[in-house]
Amino acid sequence: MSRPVTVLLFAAAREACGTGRIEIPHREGLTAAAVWEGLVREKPALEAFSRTVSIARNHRFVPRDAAVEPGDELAFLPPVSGG
Amino acid sequence: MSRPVTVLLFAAAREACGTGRIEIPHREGLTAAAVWEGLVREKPALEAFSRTVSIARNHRFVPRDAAVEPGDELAFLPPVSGG
Amino acid sequence: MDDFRITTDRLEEAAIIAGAAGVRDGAVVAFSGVVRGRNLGRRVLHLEYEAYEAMAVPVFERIAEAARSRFGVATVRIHHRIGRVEVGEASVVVVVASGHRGAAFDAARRVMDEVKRIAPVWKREYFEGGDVWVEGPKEPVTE
Amino acid sequence: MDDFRITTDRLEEAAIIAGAAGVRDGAVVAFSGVVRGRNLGRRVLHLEYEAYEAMAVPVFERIAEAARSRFGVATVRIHHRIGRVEVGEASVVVVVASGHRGAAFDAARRVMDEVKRIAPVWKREYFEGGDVWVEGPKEPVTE
Repeated sequence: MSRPVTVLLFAAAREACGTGRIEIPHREGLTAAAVWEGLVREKPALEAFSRTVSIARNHRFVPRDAAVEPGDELAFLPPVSGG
Repeated sequence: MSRPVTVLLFAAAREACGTGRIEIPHREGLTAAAVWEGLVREKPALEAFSRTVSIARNHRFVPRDAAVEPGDELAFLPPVSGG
Repeated sequence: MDDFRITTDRLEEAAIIAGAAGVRDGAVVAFSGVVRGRNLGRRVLHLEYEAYEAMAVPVFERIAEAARSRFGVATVRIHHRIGRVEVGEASVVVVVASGHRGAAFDAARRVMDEVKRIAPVWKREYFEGGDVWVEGPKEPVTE
Repeated sequence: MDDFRITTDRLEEAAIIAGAAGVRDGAVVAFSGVVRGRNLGRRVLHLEYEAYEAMAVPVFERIAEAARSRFGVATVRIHHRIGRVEVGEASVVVVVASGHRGAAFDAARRVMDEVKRIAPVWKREYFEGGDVWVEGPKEPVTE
């Protein structure tokens, strides 16, 4: 059995989701976009972030169609506002 | 009798002159250029600065033909190198 | 020596500047981002910063490396504070040391622009009458 | 509050930065000019700075005022050290505080360019094997 995918959410997206960390099972052909769509189905409040969220896979920004591997850390980042 | 003019020299120009401060009598129609020419006649080593020296009258940069008034502080500044 | 940090401690510019300049460096530029007491016409009470810490430090490293190769600067340090930050306190300090000042200014500015564009850090503003997550550029980052 | 100084004391960036940012300022840029240990291929032992003190402070004030009206920055501080300055020590520190970072960077850079162009300060470099007055731009200043 392959290792799960760790999903992280931050700031306003974390609040909209109600949690900042979820483990989901990996499946063949999984993409970042598919993970996000699954989250939105569970928590419709996340839909507000769909157009603006950035995605990081193992601490690097990736496009939405990026493949997700077993054991990956996949983070959904609302528009950053550091500084 | 009118007040004298205080002439200041700095850095390499001060060393070439052998002193950093001279008082000279004021005369009608005196200009900064005329003061400098008088200094060069006294201390020919100053000639090396003639093309590059900047002139300040009472703490403000002035052109060479600036008039000099009694009591003025007239400074001859070799190329600055602060910072 | 470079140095990248996410910290809940107060940022001390002097400590972050100290030792940044090597024997060939004649210029040190330090930028401090300070919490303003007024924003959008509101009186700000304090800010609360959150970071994706495991990613923020590698992002700082990549920002620094890009600035180093583009501007030829010697040293880049980025310290970002998280947690509660009071008005007048620094939330971020960037220090760049270089042989000459042009590159140091260019690099410090670029580093700070990049920190704001891509560092995984968020702030919540507490003002008189409410609080709100501040959102930066709305375009998703893909690089 | 602006602050302009010629001093034989060691320059402490933290002290010069402290209090520069007012309640509306979100950006502080501090530039330090540091004595390099190598210059023109020579090993530098130390520098010796001389200033026309009575003129230098008014020149700093005029440089700051020009930067304030051009870039709209709030605070400008310029401290220049004179006397003997060791390798690795700061000879000049410029601090600018402003609402936003673009103006602070632009103004700090401009102030530093102007200090080097027109401030009545000179340095003598003591290197292995001799010493020499360093000369800046050869064009006389008339403004």
